[in-house]
Amino acid sequence: MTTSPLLQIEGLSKSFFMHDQQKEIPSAREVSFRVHSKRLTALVGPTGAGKSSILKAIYRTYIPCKGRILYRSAAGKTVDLASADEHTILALRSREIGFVTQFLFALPRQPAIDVVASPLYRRGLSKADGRQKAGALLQRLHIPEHLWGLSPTTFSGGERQRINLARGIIGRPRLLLLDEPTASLDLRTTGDVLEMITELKNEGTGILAIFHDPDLVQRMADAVYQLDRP
Amino acid sequence: MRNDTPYTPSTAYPFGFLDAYAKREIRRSILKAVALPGYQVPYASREMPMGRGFGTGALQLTLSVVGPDDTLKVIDQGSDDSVNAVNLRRFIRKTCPGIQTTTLTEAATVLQSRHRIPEKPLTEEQICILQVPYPDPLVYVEPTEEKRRTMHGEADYARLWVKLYEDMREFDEITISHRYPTRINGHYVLDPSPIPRYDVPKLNRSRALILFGAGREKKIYAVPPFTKAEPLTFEDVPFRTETFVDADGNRLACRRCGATDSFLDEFTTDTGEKVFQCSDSDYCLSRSQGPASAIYTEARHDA
Amino acid sequence: MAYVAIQGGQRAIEEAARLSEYLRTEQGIEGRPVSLDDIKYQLRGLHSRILSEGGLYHPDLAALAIKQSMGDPLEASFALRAYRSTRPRRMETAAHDTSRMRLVRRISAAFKDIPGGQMLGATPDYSLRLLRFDLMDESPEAFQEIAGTWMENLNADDVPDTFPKVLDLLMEEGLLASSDNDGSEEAFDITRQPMIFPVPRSAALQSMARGETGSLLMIAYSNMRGYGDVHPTVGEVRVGYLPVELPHPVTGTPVEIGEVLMTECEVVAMYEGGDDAQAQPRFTVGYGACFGHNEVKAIAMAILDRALQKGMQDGAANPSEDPEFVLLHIDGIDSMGFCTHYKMPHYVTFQSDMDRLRTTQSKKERDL
Amino acid sequence: MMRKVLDVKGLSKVYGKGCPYCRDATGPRFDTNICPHCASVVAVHDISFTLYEGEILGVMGESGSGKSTVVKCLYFDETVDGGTAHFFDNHGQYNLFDLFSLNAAQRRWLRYRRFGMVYQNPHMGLNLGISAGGNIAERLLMNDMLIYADIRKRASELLQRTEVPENRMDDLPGHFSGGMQQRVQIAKALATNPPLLFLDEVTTGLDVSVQASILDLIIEIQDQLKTTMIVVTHDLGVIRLLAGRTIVMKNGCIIEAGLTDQILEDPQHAYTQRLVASAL
Repeated sequence: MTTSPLLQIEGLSKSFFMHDQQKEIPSAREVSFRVHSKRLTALVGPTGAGKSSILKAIYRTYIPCKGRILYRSAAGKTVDLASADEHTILALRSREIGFVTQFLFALPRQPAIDVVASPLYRRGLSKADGRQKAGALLQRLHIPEHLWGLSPTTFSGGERQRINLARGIIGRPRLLLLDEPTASLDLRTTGDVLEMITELKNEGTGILAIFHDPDLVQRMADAVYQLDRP
Repeated sequence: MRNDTPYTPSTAYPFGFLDAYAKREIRRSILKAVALPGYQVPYASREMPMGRGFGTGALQLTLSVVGPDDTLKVIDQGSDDSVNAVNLRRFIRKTCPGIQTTTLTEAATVLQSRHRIPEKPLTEEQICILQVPYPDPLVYVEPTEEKRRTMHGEADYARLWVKLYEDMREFDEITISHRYPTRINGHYVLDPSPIPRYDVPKLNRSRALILFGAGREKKIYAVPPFTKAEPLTFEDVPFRTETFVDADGNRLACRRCGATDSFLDEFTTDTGEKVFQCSDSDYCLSRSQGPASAIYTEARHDA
Repeated sequence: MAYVAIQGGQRAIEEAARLSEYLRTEQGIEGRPVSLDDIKYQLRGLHSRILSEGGLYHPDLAALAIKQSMGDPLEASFALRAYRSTRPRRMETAAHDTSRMRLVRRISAAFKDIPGGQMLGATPDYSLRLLRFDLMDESPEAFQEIAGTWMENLNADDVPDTFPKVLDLLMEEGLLASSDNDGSEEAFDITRQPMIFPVPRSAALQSMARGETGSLLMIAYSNMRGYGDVHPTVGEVRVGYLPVELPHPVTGTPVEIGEVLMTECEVVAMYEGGDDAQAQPRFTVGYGACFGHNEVKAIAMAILDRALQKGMQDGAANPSEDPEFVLLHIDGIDSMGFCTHYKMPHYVTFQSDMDRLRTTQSKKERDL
Repeated sequence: MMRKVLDVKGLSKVYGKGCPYCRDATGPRFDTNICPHCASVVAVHDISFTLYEGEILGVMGESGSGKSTVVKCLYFDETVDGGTAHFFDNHGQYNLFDLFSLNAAQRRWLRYRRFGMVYQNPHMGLNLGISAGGNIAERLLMNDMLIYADIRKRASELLQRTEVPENRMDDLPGHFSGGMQQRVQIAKALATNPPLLFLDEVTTGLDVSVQASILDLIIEIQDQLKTTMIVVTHDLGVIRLLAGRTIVMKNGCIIEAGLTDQILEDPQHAYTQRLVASAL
């Protein structure tokens, strides 16, 4: 690859200091790799190797202890996500960087369709426009229309996960972080989800993913980074 | 224990009853009130020999501004001969030797009134002094004087308007009948004393200086000549004065002088008939008897 | 009769005055005008009230006021107050030390014994409130004899003239903050300055000293019953004659010009922490004083003084701690005047009220 | 680009007479906000933060941490003893605590026109003796909206937006449920479309389902009106749902500040770690 990477991780370390136990718990040590646009990069390794921690450190849910996370923004600037100020991070989260975890977290009473459309509302889209876009996504993910107006808190695990994914990709992020996006899906819906991820990738999104299933890594990844326990 | 030296109290009262220091303080407060239209100037109200609420505030103002050259008119409910007006006039005549009194509105230089502003237009030559039981219109919405002073200072009258809003909501009509809150010169809102709404427009750009005296509440305020006075209302809800109309909507007339342009008193006769009559006795008599009505004056009482 | 509403006031007033004068003398030829001395000496309780509520220490004129008002305390105080308005002020006294009072009675509820001793004096506190029918037809001879023999049997050396103050004991022990007021601070003058809230304590004390006894008692009682928490202990109640001094017009040295009968009360209330962590907690004090012999008034005032100080410091938690509420509602002259004024004609305002109600009713009728 | 709305620096508030040692002898290190020298309460000490347009800042802490005092100072309910706060508005820039540059009337203007406050206790924010519509009217009247028909229309719109049934507009809010009272309070706070809204424990004490609907309403307001908000709460769930950034307070001081998800998932300070661990 000759193009400059979308994301370049350099010597990233993360550990947690637990004050109560006066103990340092390492999670990732001196990790370096790159993520390119239009490619899916997969992180693999045993449980406890710090795969999820690295995603969270990139999203800044975790504060990195060491290293740099260089992100090339839409405006052409290079931003170190490890040290950027909070307002820059929030701006990137709302426009450029998406994160889909295994767990859906949403307002308790909000209808599914609004949960999915919420990133668009935040960008100033009207309710009608947002719902139209969200509806199209939900249709493709085979969420029955009668569920759209209900709160996803009552949905099955698989349904919730698809809602979560839809919300993560509806804003067409430039960088998408995926933490086991198909963990509780059946075969058919897994296919729907993967198809969408591929589509997003082909549009230009750089994707960094963790899959629970080695077969999926095989099937989806353009590049693979192997991690060991720190 | 027993005081053996016999003591003779002073039995003479000074001109204008009040001691000179008190009158000076009141005149200073009046000047301040004129300088700050609508602002309630606190002053150390003195005890007068009539009850608080009987016009002791206005009386202190009157006694402080009249001199031997003045001609005084005192009315209560529009009438020169109502018991309270008589009592006040008697007291002023007793304590201000040499002063002239009259019932003719146009002949007076100083007018003290309770609940009415005379129907005949007042002039630059006259001072009208109104008796005030409650000086502060904000007392409707805020019992603490300390807070009310801040509200006045900041012209914070929203809560008074809320009262009007709540009135409209409940009755589709502003129900304040008298003591109608009135904004002076675009800032302070005052309580114009219990004059009817009918008299409120007379405050606006009045040629005469109008002074307000609250004896029990110890406040003096003023509407200086030619000063804007606007009753509080909404832009789309007109301020309405009392209407005197019969069932067909025709203006009722005074049964004595026939006036259809005056505030009327309504009462029921011994035979059960409802009748209307001018509240302003001088206006009524002038219309029915001409200028000769001046026979009904102090001249007669003096005799 | 048609125009009766317009004329006739003058005569009515004159006749009312004549009728009142008749009532005063209604006893007719059996009657004898009550003398000012009769009032001063035999109606002491009433006389004391008028002295303090009238705001003028003038025993003769207070008696006159009682006489002409036929014993109505509000009217009598009123007449005295109105007279006061007309008098110029020639001089002002400095602050007086009440430990110089020549006492006729002083008690403390805080200590069993106090320097100088408890002195019960003349008090109805422990008398039986049984009607004394023997007074119904008292003979002048018996009446005069009581005072005559009393003075003969009295040894003037038995009682000291002045007594130390009970509160000084507590101050010496540090249980009470020593007063930071040395009397040099200029007092507020409620008769010449408008009260603009918040007012200094001196304004509050003056207002209460002229306040109507029943009003003070009512508000203080609300605090005692639970609408407040002063929980007073009467440190000292003293009744006696305070020598009054004025600066000599030429030399400026204080000269005694007479004495006033007065009642003073100091209550000790629950203690408070100091302003900072180092300061010792100390008892708090409430002060009451008035002309004449009126212990209920002095005690009620002392309790209210304490309550008001607390309210000014921490914000009013109940009516008795609210300076505006207390001070603007205890004056007998103000409140009785306003109450009476409702008897005056209100034709115009009532006409206005009817106009509003009729309009509102007709709107409602239309809506229905 | 993002526009700054509020810039607070070194905000301090002491109840009591204060002494030179107050600030060095209180705070999280001593686990108290009461000065051992003069017994004054250091309610808030040296608080600084910046707010950008449209964001929701969470202020989290236990009772007594000083979190409510922060918004009360900014809303002029309390006076301050130190620090500055600049409020930026398209009308200009205001130095909130500088009594020389802002007089009482200007502060009142900001308070009633540019700021909104929703209190935990509806008694603080509402006059329960006047109708729901009258409460909203008060705000509008403060801003010289003096046309009765317009006031009615605007009040009705606001109550609709906050999902208060229209037929309750003329009822006294004293008879409303707790959740409905909060909705009226929010409608009142929004009356003048203020760019900055303070929410002080607004869901505390409400049923869970009512809480959810209020939170929903707040998010909707943020989405639709781009209102900047400070949300004060002790409830981690509320912070997680509403706030993009959060500051954690203890004994009057900020002990940790960051992105809300970071505060909840990777708390740095021992106190925050305990707080999060005990809640989850």
